[in-house]
Amino acid sequence: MTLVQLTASGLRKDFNRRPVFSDISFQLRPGQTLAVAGRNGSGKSTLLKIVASLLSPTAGTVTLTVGGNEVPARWMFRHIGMVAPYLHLYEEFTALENLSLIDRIRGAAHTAAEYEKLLAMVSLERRKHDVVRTFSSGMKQRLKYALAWMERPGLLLLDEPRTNLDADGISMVRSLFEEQRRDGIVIVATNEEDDAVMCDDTIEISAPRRGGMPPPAGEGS
Amino acid sequence: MKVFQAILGFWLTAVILCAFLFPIVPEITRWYEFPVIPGLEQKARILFFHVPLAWTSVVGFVVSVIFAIRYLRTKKLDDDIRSSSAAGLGLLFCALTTITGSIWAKFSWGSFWNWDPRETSIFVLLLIYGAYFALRSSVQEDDKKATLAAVYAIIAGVTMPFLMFVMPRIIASLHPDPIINTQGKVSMNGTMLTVFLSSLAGFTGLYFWIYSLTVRLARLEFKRSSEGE
Amino acid sequence: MNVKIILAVVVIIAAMWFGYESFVETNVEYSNFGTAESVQKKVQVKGTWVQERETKFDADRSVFTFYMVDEDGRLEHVVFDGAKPNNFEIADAIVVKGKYHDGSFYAEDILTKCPSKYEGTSETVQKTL
Amino acid sequence: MKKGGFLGVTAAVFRKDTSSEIRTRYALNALFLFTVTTLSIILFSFQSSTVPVQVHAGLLWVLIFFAAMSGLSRTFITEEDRGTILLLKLSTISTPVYYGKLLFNVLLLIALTAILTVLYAMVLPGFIVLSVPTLCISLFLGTVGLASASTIIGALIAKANARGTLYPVLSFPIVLPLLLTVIRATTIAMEQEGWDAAMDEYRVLISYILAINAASYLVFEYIWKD
Repeated sequence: MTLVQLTASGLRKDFNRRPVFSDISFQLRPGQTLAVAGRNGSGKSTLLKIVASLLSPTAGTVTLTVGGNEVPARWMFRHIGMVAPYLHLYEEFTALENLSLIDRIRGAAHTAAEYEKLLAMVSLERRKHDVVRTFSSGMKQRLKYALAWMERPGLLLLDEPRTNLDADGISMVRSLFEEQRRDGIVIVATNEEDDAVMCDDTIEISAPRRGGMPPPAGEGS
Repeated sequence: MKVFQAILGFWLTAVILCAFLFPIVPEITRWYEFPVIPGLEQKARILFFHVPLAWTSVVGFVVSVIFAIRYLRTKKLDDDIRSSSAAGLGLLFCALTTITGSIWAKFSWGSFWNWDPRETSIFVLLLIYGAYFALRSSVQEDDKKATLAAVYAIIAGVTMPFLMFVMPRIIASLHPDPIINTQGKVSMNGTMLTVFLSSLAGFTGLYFWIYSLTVRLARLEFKRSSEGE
Repeated sequence: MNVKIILAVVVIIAAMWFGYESFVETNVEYSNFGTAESVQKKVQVKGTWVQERETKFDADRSVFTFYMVDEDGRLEHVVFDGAKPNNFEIADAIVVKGKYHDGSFYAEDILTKCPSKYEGTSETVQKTL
Repeated sequence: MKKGGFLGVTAAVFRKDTSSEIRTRYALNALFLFTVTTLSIILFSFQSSTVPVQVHAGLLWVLIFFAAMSGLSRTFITEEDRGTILLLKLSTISTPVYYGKLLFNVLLLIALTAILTVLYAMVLPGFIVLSVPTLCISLFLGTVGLASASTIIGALIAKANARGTLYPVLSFPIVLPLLLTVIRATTIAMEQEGWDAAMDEYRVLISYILAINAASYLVFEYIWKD
């Protein structure tokens, strides 16, 4: 994995000209973790999507540098791993196929042994040949972790990290989190006190106006 | 702006009066007389309205595509306002062209609609405008609406010329050769040409005047809805 | 990025030119009376009215008949089930749509091409009349 | 193909779409049912009456056009509906996704057109072709053009609501020049011998394909983002 540095400055996002949030700035270096807190609909997921360059901000910039060189927005995905409720897997494929197909689309080629290792890490090795449609929501969540972790991203974005997970799953997330914070960056969007306290820093986002924004259609909280 | 409005109003009034009132005579002796066009006679006067309308509907499309391209580059919603306003006016003028053309066709060719290449082209332009607004109304979010509409306008702008040169091979055109044709020859009586060109200029002016009003109105509505509630 | 845009725009313009060229090279396709006679299907024939030959309208049966020369110079008798169209006499060209059988062309539709000259000099009038 | 190279990623997207289609048969089922029902309606309505050549050419392309509309928009719509588009966005850039899906659509439509034409010729004896090469070239070029237009319109539609009604509305004015030209080329194949009788039509079709793909290449990036 590569050492990355993330700078967000003056981020603002409007939906239909109504501000969701405004003026969010932060800077993260390797080893730093950040929690994003806020009520439902305050735009936590939106912020995460902007950081991942899946959405463009109305104003402000997100800069990701790798070894001092700025990464163009369209190539940022190479350094990002993301787990989120609105991120869905290909349900008609098996766990193993999801890993290998996405791996190829990313232009990488991990070995079968590496896939096995990832699946073992998220305790799905025994179901690797089952199609994802038959998985429970917790198992799907685990597979998303395997996908996010595959490239050992410099920046890990977790939206509601413990959604649908059992105690085992939560401890797996914790160990991933600790592993990532050794030399990478983690941003967690959460409603849970427990998740927030793990992080070095917390930013609280709220709509700039009275009466919070309704979330845009199809958004997670 | 006030001066421009006054000139435009005067200009168009003059054009309309000339177009309707100049007598059509077999032998021209005075500067204000139109020659008899065999087969058209009094109907020739529609020329002064139909062609400028067709011209402005194409201008509307081109302006819309130009601002669509600009929107994709700048991502400023103001460019989208300009693009969609131009398209809205283009749609209006396109509909008027279709109607005036169809009436002319009835009296010259014998039927309101014959799928003549020109008729088909203007009809497809009408469809494109319709599709453009159907697409806009099916997207709620401003940025997305603007982007998708811009993309569609550009794709349509690329394929539209194909229709214009494919159609005449499918069905022969009865439509007169374009007034402004490739040979650079203008076969028109001097007085008629003067009125015609004045009308063309007047309608273009009218287009841009209404266009500036529509843009201003759209901007105000935009501002109100951003401040609303 | 800019190189890509320029390249794509060049491709678009070149493609349009390539398509347009192929259009300019070929003429508009009309059938003539020769093919109309052989194919037995509905065709469009463009030509001009021959005023020297008999042109009449049978009011009882509402049938209009006249003679027309196609672009290859072939003269045929045309039968149209309907009244004489507007502008028939002064049209630059006439397009008849229909089928050929038993020595006559039976038109279902007659279209008159309107003049594209707006000069109205006596010369033009003479030519079209 | 180098690791992460453009062609490699395009092939990976194509592979993903192909295996997905084989598993789910979203498009294939729709296309199959469409073909069977429309062909039988045509067959019943024509019975034994003879139909002019142009009607056959037109009818065949009406079939292909509507089949393309019912099947080809799915590649982008399923990604959007199932929320897997984010997974793709986190995995690669816009261009290989576009070309992977274009390739998938082109091959799917070529296969469909081939089957449809053979079936059509089998059940309707009036469909007599004088120049098979002209027919094949016309079908091929027309199919590629239709798939290109359908892909970019499908990408647009996937982002909008009311897709079912919007798709034909948006695509008809775009593909009309293509359809008119290819119907002419098909008619020529039925009436004249020699593969080059429809040379001008080929030229128009090729230029259409080039122009729409160049334009799609330019604009897809903007649909992809957001």
